[in-house]
Amino acid sequence: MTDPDRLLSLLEAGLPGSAGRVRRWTNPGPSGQDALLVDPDAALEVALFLRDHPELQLDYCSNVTGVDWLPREVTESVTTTETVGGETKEVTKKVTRTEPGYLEAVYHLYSVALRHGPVILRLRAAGREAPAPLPSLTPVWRSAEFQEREIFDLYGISFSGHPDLRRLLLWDEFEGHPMRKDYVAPDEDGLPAIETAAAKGEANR
Amino acid sequence: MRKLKQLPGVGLLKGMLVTGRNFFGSYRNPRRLVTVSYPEQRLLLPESSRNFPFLVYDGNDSVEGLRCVACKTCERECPSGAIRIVQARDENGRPAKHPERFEIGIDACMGCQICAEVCPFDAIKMDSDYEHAATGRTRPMVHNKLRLAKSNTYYHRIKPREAAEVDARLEMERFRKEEARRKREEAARMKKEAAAKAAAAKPEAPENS
Amino acid sequence: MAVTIPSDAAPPPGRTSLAFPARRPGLTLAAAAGVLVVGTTLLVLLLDRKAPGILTGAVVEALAHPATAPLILKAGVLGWLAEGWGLGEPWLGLASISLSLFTIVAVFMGLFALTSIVERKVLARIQNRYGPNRAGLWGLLQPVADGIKMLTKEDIVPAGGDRWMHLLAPVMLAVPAFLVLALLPYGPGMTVVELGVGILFFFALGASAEVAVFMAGWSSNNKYSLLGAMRAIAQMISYEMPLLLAALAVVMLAGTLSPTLMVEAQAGHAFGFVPQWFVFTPWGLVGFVLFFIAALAESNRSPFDLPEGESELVAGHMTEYSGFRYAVFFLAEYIGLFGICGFAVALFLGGWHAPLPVLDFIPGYLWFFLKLYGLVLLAIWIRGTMPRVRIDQLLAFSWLFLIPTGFCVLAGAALWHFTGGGWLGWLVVTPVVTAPYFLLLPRLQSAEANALRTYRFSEE
Amino acid sequence: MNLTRAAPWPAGTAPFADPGETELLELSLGPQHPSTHGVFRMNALLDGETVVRLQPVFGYLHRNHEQLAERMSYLASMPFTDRLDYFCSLTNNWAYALTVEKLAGLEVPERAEYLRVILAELTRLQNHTVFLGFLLGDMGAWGSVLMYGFRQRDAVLDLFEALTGSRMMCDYLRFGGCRCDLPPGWAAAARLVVDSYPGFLDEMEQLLTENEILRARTMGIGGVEAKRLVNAGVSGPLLRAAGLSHDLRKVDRYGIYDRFSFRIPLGEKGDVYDRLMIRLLEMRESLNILDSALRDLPEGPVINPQAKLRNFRPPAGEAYGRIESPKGELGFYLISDQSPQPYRYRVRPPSLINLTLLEEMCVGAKIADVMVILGSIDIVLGEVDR
Amino acid sequence: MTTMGTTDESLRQDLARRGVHVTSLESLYNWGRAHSLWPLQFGLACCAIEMIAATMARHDLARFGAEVFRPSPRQADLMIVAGTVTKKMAPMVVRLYNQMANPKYVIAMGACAISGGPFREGYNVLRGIDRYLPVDLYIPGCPPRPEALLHGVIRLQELIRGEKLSGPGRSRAADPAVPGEYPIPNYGPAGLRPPFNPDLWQPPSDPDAAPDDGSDAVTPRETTA
Repeated sequence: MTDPDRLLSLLEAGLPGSAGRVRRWTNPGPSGQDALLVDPDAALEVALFLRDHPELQLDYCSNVTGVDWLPREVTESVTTTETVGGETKEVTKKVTRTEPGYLEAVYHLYSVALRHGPVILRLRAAGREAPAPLPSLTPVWRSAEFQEREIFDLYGISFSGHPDLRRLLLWDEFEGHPMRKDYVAPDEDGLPAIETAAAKGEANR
Repeated sequence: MRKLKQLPGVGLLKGMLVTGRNFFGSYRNPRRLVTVSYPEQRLLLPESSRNFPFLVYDGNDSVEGLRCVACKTCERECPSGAIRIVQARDENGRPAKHPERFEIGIDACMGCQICAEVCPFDAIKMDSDYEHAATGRTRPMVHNKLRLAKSNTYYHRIKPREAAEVDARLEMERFRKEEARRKREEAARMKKEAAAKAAAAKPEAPENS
Repeated sequence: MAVTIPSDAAPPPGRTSLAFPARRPGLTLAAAAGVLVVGTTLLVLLLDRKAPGILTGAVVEALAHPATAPLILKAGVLGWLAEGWGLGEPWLGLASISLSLFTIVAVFMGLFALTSIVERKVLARIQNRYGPNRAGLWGLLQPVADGIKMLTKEDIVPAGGDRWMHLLAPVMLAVPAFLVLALLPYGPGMTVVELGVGILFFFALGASAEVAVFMAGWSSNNKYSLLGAMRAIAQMISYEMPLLLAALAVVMLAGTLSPTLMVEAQAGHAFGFVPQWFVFTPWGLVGFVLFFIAALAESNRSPFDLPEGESELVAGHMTEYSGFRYAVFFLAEYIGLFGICGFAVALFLGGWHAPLPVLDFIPGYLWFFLKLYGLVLLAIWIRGTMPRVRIDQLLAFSWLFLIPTGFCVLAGAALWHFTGGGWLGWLVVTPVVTAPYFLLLPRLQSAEANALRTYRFSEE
Repeated sequence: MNLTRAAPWPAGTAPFADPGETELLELSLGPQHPSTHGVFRMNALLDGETVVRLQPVFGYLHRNHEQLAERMSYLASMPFTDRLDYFCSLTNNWAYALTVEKLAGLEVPERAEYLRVILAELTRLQNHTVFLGFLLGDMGAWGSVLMYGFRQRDAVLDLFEALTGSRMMCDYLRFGGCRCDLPPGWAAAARLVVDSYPGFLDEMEQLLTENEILRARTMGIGGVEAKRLVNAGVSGPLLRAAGLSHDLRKVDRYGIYDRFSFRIPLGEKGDVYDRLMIRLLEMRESLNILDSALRDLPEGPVINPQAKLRNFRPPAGEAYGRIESPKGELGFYLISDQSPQPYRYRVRPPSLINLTLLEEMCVGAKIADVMVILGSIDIVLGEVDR
Repeated sequence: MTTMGTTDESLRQDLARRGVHVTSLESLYNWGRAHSLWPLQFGLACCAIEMIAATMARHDLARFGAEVFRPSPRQADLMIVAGTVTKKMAPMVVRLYNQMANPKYVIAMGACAISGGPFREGYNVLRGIDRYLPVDLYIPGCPPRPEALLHGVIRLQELIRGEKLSGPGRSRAADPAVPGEYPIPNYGPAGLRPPFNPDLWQPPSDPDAAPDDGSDAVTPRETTA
């Protein structure tokens, strides 16, 4: 029931025009938990559809979390046709480009009524700059309330339509979003950083 | 839903019966009075009980006999970053196979025993001693090499089963090593002998050719 | 209700250190020791002035007649004062009262110390452990240690609090609690102040405790204290009614307002072994239960310890009290409990009378204290068992059940009087006094709450 | 049906204030308070003793578990999971191990699965036992039930210590199995503890279930209908007390739970009394599971020999795994980028999400009820704030 | 002064050995306080559970007269900082200490309260409560067993019984120069301001050298040969 292809066809039937706005994201790992990559504009609509569709009844939003994807260098082979000296031939070049980073909110949905799941929704914000806006799904699943506040606090995604968007764990005066991958806590007391493998990020290397 | 059959207040009386039973029971029934008067009586800790790590040494000298070879595996794996090892260097400045300093900050150690689990040399083990309260934070809370070193006899005393297993394993390894060395030497000797034989036979060779 | 308290629950950290020099406890203790030494010396000198033959005589006499020993000793001292010192009448009366008061206060302070350790030990045993046992033999010096610590601890008046009210509140609570002790009939002829309207005085003193608790809550500048104080007011007012009604029944049948006469009205044994205490009549039994429940509430004992309400109000009206004055609160609560239990003994449990004629050889005042301590132990046992009730349930319980029951007890007492007791009395009075239990109590809660619930099980 | 919440509470305003009659009192309960179960804070707006609004404030125990875990090897996070819900370290271990096993596609030997079930059910027993004590403490009972609970819990913790070496922070499960095998005599000792439990439960039931004060304090308090609970992501005993048969041991049948026959007790009203009773009944079912698990415990290895202790690098991908912890649905969400550290490490804390409806449960109740309702949700701050 | 004190002490011990017990007010006072340590009912994290376990039937902290856990700081004598002190919580902990009445004691229980423990690298974790409060006793462990807490309480009792009320080396409560309260840190944009109380704690100048605070001797090298 939670096969993404089946979901996509149901979505297309129920919400015409969603084909371009909802895509399949394939999980490379052995867990086989594929996801739906939802366009932020369509998120609320899709979420309501998933919750209320009698065949799906995804009434239980178990987990909401943010992921910070840093910009990364992607090396790929690009084949172009070039004309060198009147002769047209295909040239394959290695091109390195920087893929921009983005913030992502991931929702894990289950159905308590029909006992299936998980259906995973991924919403991608345009970039990593605050405020990275995404629509809030709290109006659909109340369980997202605290978790979206937590994402706002720790990742800096601002959820539009959230009834009470404040920092959840840290205090209001706090600056920055510490769960981002590039967050560095300022050294406050002049102590040398603790020399542990974990702090240096070189565990097991 | 059915009507409650009993009179109001009976539930309270039943509760008082339970506490009353416990009151009198604690004078007569040792299973009810579970208090262990700590400084005089102590709970017998199970063998696997762990608190902070210590270093095992064989033999009589707490420095020479340390099993630790300063491979720093535990330092890398320690989740709380409580271990600090400085490898010793010999007179030529080459790294030596023992630690110059080995410090465990018990103010940060969480006693997860991952160090003992990953140690390839059975050098670091978990102690069950828990009386470490101190008025200072620096010296008493950083256990250095001398303080960490405890004899294999001590290890046997606190964890007889585990220590015996470890000893057997180490003995087996030593035996294997010894066997391997013996075989190697045997092979070398054989080779030498063969070579000698060959050398001895060599002068004959040109004659043959 | 106008509450002008800074919005942060914890008060600002400013404080006023008071006269009691907690920061120099050594000095304080030295001064206390000095006073003690000088006082003892003076006393010895005074005793030496005349040959205390009268005193020795009194002691011998007292040993020979244990039942009236306190009276004999007191008479001895008074005689010594009159003969040896030539004290006249107004002074002699004053000395008599002071002597009694001193004895009573000393006895009850000792009882307080004992109860504080006994309570901790009994609760510990209920909870399967030893309880305090390191200070002195069996931990019996624990109250001494606690006392020393409390006395020498810093005394804090919260910034922004009402200083004088804060200082006065514990005193206001302790003084009436001690005054109640003067009314208790400890034994035949052993009431400190033989007041004709003793019961009235007792209730008047009880009512003043409310003021003290509210003073404590108000002056602390703390929201928890304030809530606790308001709870205390509501609770004490509600529970004074049933207390009064239960006592009124006894007043009616004994025909007096004096506790001593009430005890005397309960003398004798029916059939030679059933003591004629009021508790052994149907209205008396119900009245006693009523009185005891209301007494628990009046002295803020579990399950009615709402003003203190530890799980929601931190420590209620005592939240901001530290050191010595917290100890006074503690003391006042226990003395209050003793006083009210003493009245329960006097009103319903036959006061100083022995339960069986063969036990008459034990002095009456010992019986009185035995019964009193039995009730205190019962209160401790209840504390070890029961969860606390909620404020609305507490009030409903009083107004919708206890007070109607009180009226029924009153009616029952009247019927008992007219039927003259006996089997007819039992027959008539029993339904009257137990009617509220069967008719009203089940209605206190909704039908749903009274029903036993059954639970489904799912295999899936 | 409108499942979403009311408008947020504007700072400093009193929405239901009637200036002519009463003034509302804003009371901050916590972060240090005897019955907030740790450093939890609730800002309550009171009308007399009645709660008008209530806002939880989190973060006083936010110790950056997720960030630390993203800088550590997969194994090094295992002892940190012990400290999430510090009553139930073994179920936390299991949830984490289960997710990593999903992420890496690891199999678990049968004996290890049995051991996991045994330890998880023992954890459930001791958690619910302590829950009873703390709930009664919130009601103002003077510690007796808590003491009895801890007395019984100590028996279970002794088992944990004999097996794993630590009373609370067990750090016992490993990816693909368990760390070590049972010490000699453990199963017999566990059998003794299991056999002693029904007697303890009987005593607790005698002490609690018919107690009039307790019934008055808990019945009709804090009930919310099941549909709203589901929408708010509430899980575990709370959901079952509201009458919904939702137990991941039955729904997901993770581990080897499909081999045991046990029942799920269901309440009707979902109020505090139901929650208490559901936990009492769940303990009895756990005893059944333990009984058969201890009986059927097979011989064999306790860890998958393919599982690597050091330099463990799961293939790239992500996984979400969840188990039925004593508090509710405990989930872990991991993203691997083939490095030794997880790229994203997320804990789905049941304690936090079960608090979503706290305000709705509390509004209209008395201030004393708030403590009881909070107690009945059974939170642990280590898990709420992580 | 110091020598006088020690003579006094040795004389007293000598007398005590011969069966003459010299009870001074000081020792009576210290005895009373040592046997009536009421802890603040205050738990932060995992260690709090072991602290509760120490008061429960099996370990029974009450035997030492220390079971009266007071929820209000005004009535407490001992603050057991049991668990991780986060930066968000630290101001409240300091405030609670300030609200306690003198004489008061602080036990840092568990790795987190001592140094931040395994969590000390986090952005919201205070690296040890001794940055803001004077800690009398440290009990390492994660969490320390209940017996370890009992051991700590017994050690604290010993410390209290050895306290002087006057002269140099007198106890903190008796010294007017020692403040009864400490400044409460404020929330800053990334942590607390100030990050520590310089009167109480200074960053170690050389983190490599284990500083000698003379509180515990280093175990000498063991050789039995």
